[in-house]
Amino acid sequence: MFYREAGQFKTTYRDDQAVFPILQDRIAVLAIVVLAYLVPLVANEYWLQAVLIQFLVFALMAIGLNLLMGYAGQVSLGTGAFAAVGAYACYKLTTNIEGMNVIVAILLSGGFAAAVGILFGLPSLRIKGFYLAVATLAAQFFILWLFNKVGWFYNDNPSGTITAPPRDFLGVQISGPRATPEARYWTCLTFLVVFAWFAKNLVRGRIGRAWMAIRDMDIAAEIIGIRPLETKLLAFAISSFYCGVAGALMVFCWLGSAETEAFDLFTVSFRVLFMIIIGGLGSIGGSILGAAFIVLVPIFLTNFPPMVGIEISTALQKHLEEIIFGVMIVLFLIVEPEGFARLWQILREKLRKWPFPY
Amino acid sequence: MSGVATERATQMPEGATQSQTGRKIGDVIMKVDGVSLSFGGVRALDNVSFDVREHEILAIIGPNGAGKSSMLNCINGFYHPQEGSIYYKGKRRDTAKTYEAAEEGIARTFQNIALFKGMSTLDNIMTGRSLKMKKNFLWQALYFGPALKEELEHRAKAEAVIDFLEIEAIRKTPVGRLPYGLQKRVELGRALAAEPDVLLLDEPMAGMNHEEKEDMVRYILDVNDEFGTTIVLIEHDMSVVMDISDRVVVLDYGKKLAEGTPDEVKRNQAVIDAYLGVSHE
Amino acid sequence: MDFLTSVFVTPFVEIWQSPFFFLELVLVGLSTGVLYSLVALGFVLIFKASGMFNFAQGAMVLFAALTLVGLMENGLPLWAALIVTMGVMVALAFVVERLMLRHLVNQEGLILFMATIGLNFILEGTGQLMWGSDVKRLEVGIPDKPFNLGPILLNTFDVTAALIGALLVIALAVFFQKTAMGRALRAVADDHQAALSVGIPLKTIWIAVWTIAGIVALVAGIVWGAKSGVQFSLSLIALKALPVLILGGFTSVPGAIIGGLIIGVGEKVAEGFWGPAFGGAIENWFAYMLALAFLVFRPQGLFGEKIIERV
Amino acid sequence: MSGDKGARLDTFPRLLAANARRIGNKPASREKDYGIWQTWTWSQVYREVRALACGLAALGFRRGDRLAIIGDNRPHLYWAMPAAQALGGVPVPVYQDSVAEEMQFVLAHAECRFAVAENQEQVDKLLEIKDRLPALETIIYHFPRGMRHYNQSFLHLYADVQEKGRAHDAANPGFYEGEVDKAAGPDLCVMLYTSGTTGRPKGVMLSFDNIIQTARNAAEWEGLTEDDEMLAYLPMAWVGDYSFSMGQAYVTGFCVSCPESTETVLQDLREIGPTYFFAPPRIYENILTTVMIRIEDAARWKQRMFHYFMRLANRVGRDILDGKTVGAWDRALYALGELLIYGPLKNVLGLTRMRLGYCAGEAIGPDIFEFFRSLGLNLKQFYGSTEASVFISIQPNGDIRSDSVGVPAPGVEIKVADSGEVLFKSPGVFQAYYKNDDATRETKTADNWVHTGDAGFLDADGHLKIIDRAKDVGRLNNGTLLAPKYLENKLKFFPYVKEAVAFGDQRDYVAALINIDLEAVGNWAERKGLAYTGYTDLAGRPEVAALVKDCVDKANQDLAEDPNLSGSQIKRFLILHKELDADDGELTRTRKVRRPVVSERYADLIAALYSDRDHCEVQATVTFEDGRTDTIRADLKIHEARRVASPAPAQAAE
Repeated sequence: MFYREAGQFKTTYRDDQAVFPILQDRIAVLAIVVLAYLVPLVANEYWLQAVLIQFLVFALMAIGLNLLMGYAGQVSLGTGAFAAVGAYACYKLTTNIEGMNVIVAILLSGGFAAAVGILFGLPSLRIKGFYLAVATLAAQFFILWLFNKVGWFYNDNPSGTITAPPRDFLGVQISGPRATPEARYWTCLTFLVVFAWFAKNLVRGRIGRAWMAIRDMDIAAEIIGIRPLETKLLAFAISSFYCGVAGALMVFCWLGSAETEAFDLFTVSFRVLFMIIIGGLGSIGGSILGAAFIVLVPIFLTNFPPMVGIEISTALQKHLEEIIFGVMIVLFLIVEPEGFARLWQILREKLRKWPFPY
Repeated sequence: MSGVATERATQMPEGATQSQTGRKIGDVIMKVDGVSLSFGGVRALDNVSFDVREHEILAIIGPNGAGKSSMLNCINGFYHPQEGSIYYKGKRRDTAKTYEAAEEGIARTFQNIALFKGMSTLDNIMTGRSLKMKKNFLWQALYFGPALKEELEHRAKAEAVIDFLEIEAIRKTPVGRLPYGLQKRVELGRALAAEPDVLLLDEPMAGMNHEEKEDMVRYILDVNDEFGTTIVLIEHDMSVVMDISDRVVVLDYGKKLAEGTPDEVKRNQAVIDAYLGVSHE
Repeated sequence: MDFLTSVFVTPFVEIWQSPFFFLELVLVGLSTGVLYSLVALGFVLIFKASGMFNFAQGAMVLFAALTLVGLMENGLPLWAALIVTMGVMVALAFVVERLMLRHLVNQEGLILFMATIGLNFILEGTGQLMWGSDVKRLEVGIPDKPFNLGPILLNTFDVTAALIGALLVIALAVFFQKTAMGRALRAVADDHQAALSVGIPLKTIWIAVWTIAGIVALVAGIVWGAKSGVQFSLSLIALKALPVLILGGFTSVPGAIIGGLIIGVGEKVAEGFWGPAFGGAIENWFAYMLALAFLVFRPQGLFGEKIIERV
Repeated sequence: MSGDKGARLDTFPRLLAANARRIGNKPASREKDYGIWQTWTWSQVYREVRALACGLAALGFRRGDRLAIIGDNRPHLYWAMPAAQALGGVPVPVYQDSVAEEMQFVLAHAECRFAVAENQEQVDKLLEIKDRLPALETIIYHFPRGMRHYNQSFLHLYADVQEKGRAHDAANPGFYEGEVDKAAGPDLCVMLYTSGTTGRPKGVMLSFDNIIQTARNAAEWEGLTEDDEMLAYLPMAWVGDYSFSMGQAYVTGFCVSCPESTETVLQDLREIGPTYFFAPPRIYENILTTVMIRIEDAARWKQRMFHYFMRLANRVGRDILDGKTVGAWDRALYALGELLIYGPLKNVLGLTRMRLGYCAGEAIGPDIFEFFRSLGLNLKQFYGSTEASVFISIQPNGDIRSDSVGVPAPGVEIKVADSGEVLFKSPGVFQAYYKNDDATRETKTADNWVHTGDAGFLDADGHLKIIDRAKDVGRLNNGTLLAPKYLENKLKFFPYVKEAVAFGDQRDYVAALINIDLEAVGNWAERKGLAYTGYTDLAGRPEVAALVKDCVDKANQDLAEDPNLSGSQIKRFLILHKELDADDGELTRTRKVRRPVVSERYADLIAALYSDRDHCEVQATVTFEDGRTDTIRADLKIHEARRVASPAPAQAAE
């Protein structure tokens, strides 16, 4: 309905392959980003701290996992572990190296995560599907155990937790107890925007195509000359990098301090998995929508009953939450296995064809 | 205009005979020598030998289960024969890795379509060019500078293929939604995108209606003609085989039954016997 | 250096020095292994019949155990509670088929897998919602007293558990070999189309396997529950069963059993002799590392047969 | 083009050079190829044309040579025209769909020495007839696909020719400019062969002045600028395309885009979204039908919304477009409609940016015409001919009358002969028919008045109405002018009337045979709950008769308002018992009525119409699809239409 595509013709391949070839889409996306940056002007501390930052962190993780699973078709349940690697690496870097710029530290820790990702991606050459999924579980358990056991990782502090030291970037404190929620929010948002854009570029280029080729028909891909090992490992590396960066942000900009529990199978790996399934496999935008959904539902469930004046015990609430959550997952898988991305796609097509049905 | 055409049209070595498309047939480009392959107890290929000459169209025929596809799979290194060897451009390749075949200029299509269902026609064809694209992921992440330049250059090549196969209309349609005949064409396009020297076609016309077949034949001939691509194809439709191929190799139960020009093969008693019982599509 | 010795030398020395402790660990390992096998069986059954990686198996164990305990707490005698619980598990099978599976026909494996994770949440939630989340003792009258078999110290409980497990496994084997339904299920596992074409409705098959999986879960639940109390952590033994699957292969019943035993034994022995070197608690990843290492050399698992890919 | 007022911009090569200087970086030609709109700026086009021209010269193209151009609309083919003109040659575009024989006639008649063909298909046609074309020496083809094995020495690849040209240009500096300077306005610009519907095609010779001045007048009148975009998809051999895609494009400097292929025209239209668009009526008709069909499949509420806003548009749309006063509320609603329906609709059709839309060739149905205008699209009809370098009359902005073809185009004089035939005189008047002086003499008077062969008249405020082919126009016994076609069209514009045949020449009054539209009337009958077995049955129903009578009465109403036609109102009519059918030879294959056949086959009906009987038995033979024939009997009622007293005496106009 709002699309006016007539006259938006492409005279170069560059325009034709733009991320958003249609003017109206470009406008919309730009508007959303701008609004996102303006949010702190209206949102209160609770929302920034408990909801929005969490959402941004998970969105980044979801994009990472989606690159691996949605595009390269490699199932992974090790998201939490890779995030943990990022977090602990960042902790070590910032605490042990004097004057290490925190942003650099975060990026570097992404690098560490990538390395670990490659390591645990190696089996993917031999094994597929659920076998691989289970293999990544090994990473999940082993790494968390390691961070728990070996004191060196948390500087042997008795509490066994890692705590984000106060660090600032361009004179603004973005980590540590006294960093303002706004500052953290903007940091995370910037990371998300930039890396979402990178992801979008990757998946529409040679590498993205190679990944999808492996996903859709690995034999054909190999016969075309795509090297399976390189391609898969690259997917693991980049995916883990995203998770690592997200993990670092998780501790430095969101939680402030954390133990390995923060990264365990259910609180991270599965959650992110849900995000991309519900958001839509093989869709960057979908990852973000999925993250929003999964983050908001529990918030809603905690806040809604009181709103309508029902008081329920936290235990009861927790179980209710589990049930509703499970039900929604199943429902979603039944109704729209292709997730939000597909729904959005359908809506968009309708708008483009408006007022005609086709 | 069409980048592919101008680029390759000129390579035409001196050779004796003329191919169906009036193109000079060069010297031997691939030598299959006593290849045997077995799965468990089953002997799929039994001491098969034949040559492939540059620029020719060679057909491999035979009843179902004669080991035709296995032969192609050996040639592009998806299977590794237990005995015998395959020399390609003087280099032994039967032990090579699968993905190396493409690097050496061997492309193929598959009996039951092996397209990347989730991708558009254009992307499928672009994927066919992956080999030729080298920019690393950092540039790609920026989608800028060299990476962008590379991407656009290859898009132009891909478009040339699309134009050649006349599939402009479905450029951006996900291949999963295409009718069978078109999918086959796209798969051919994907193979062509790699600008191969040797093209292996596994039943390119299987399950096509008459005019689809005619089109496909035209494209195959055009490919051989315009780009001088050597073509090895498996096909059941005898009339087609006899029309377009320069030479024919007949397999039966993994053994080579005969080899020669279509007419020679047609007259070969062993072939006739082998085919009497067998019913053809 | 000494770390390396503590990994590659000391343990073996110790094993040599105290063979009986080693043997004891092996036996204990076997008894836990049987239980792993039980849970793994649940997975295999469903995977064979419906190509579904049922992550909820663990939750089913918890759910079954909770139900049983709950009923008994409300004064039902054991036998009655058992029957009712079985009924519940059967009902569960029907509900799952009706509300979930039937709507997910010919979805790809990943989707089904996700669905079972959803189911996992639902079961855990409902179970704890109905019977509360605090740890419960499950008293099913399995004697629990140590006794000496020669120089080896054993425990009647472990032995009984092992026996029960073994019995169930045998029962299942018989079921699969002898009964019509059993054969049907095997048929499906080998080739869906074929099985359907001989006229076994998918519905029935699914209900059947989920029922069996439910019963298996119940037994596992009873044994584990009796051993370590019924609580949320029960559902985590599902995670323990996964490496078993890798070892044994997703589709092989004997594989599940052997794999379970290997993991069980390996774990105990590793904890006993190698644990110290790593500062203990290596149980929760050792199995995975073992499986992972194993995978790289034999991707199709112990009993899975080599896959020839065709194009 | 103020900057170049000094220079004489009287030939296309000169215009091209001027544009390359003035707006060198603005797009001149586009073509959808290899997935994107390949674009050439004016300066690029200049270089391309220059290269081709020099190449032609290198191949021995001499002044006065004719260059045949054969193919779909392609920039490269368009460029061949100025290239030839630069060398003092004459381009002869040929209808690309014409078969070898037709092509042979044109090429032979024009004695083309050179030909530019689009692709293998066209080349093959040429080779097929080459030996019958002694004049034809050189063939240049654009697409190399499939041409590898054509080794004839006289075949050249377009690109190669340009290559030669660049070399030749470098070797002979100033050659090109010199050649260009030799030509002047009065020289022969192009030869366009009128598609031979009647007899042999005639080669219309047009001078640069003809084309350029006509084009410039019209362009200035319509305010076309270099920022406009146009889609060229009609045959290059058609004068309209030549004067839009060459004439106006070169004069104003706007950009001409060529579709990817004939199949993708609508898609390409949608992408380009031209600001200036021409189409014959049938295309607008098709568009409208598809719109209606597609909307039928939309959700209920959508349909309701659509129809609501369409009614609104129908009520106020045109007035808003013509800048008349409209209530604020309606304007608001219309704005809403623009957002919800009109805008998206135009977008889907690719007409969002259309500032000026032309329609010509034949009469367009008022409802169709109004539909587009009510959407806010400035669609206009014009009247023209090859002999006039197209424009004779154009509907002026803000004063559109669906039944007139507008006022004389700038620089054009129009007069109506006593015979009722329209004559015109304009800067566009053609030089002569090539090698056909008799035809020239017949058409063009000594003082440059040209016979259009159409009958019509100028109404009170100078709007030209075309009513029929002059030769079909007759007169009632009382001398009233009678234009059967005009009446028939009036009737056919009613959805319920499929065909109509009007009589009255040398009779006392006008009478008509009418075919109802089975589909439209059928639907109407169903809505009325009227059961019927088939056409014959339905046509016989009194209700239907009433329905048709309404139409006829309305038609008479309109006629009455026009003093010139009021005399020719329909007095008696009857509804035919069978549909006029091409299989029975009553219609041409293009569904035009074969008057003679009809009047002899239905002689007794016609007799009855002119008797005082009120019914008439018939039996006719019908041919079914399967070829079976059958005779049907029917008793046809003859109906009296209501005629309206005319405001003025019939002969007022003369």
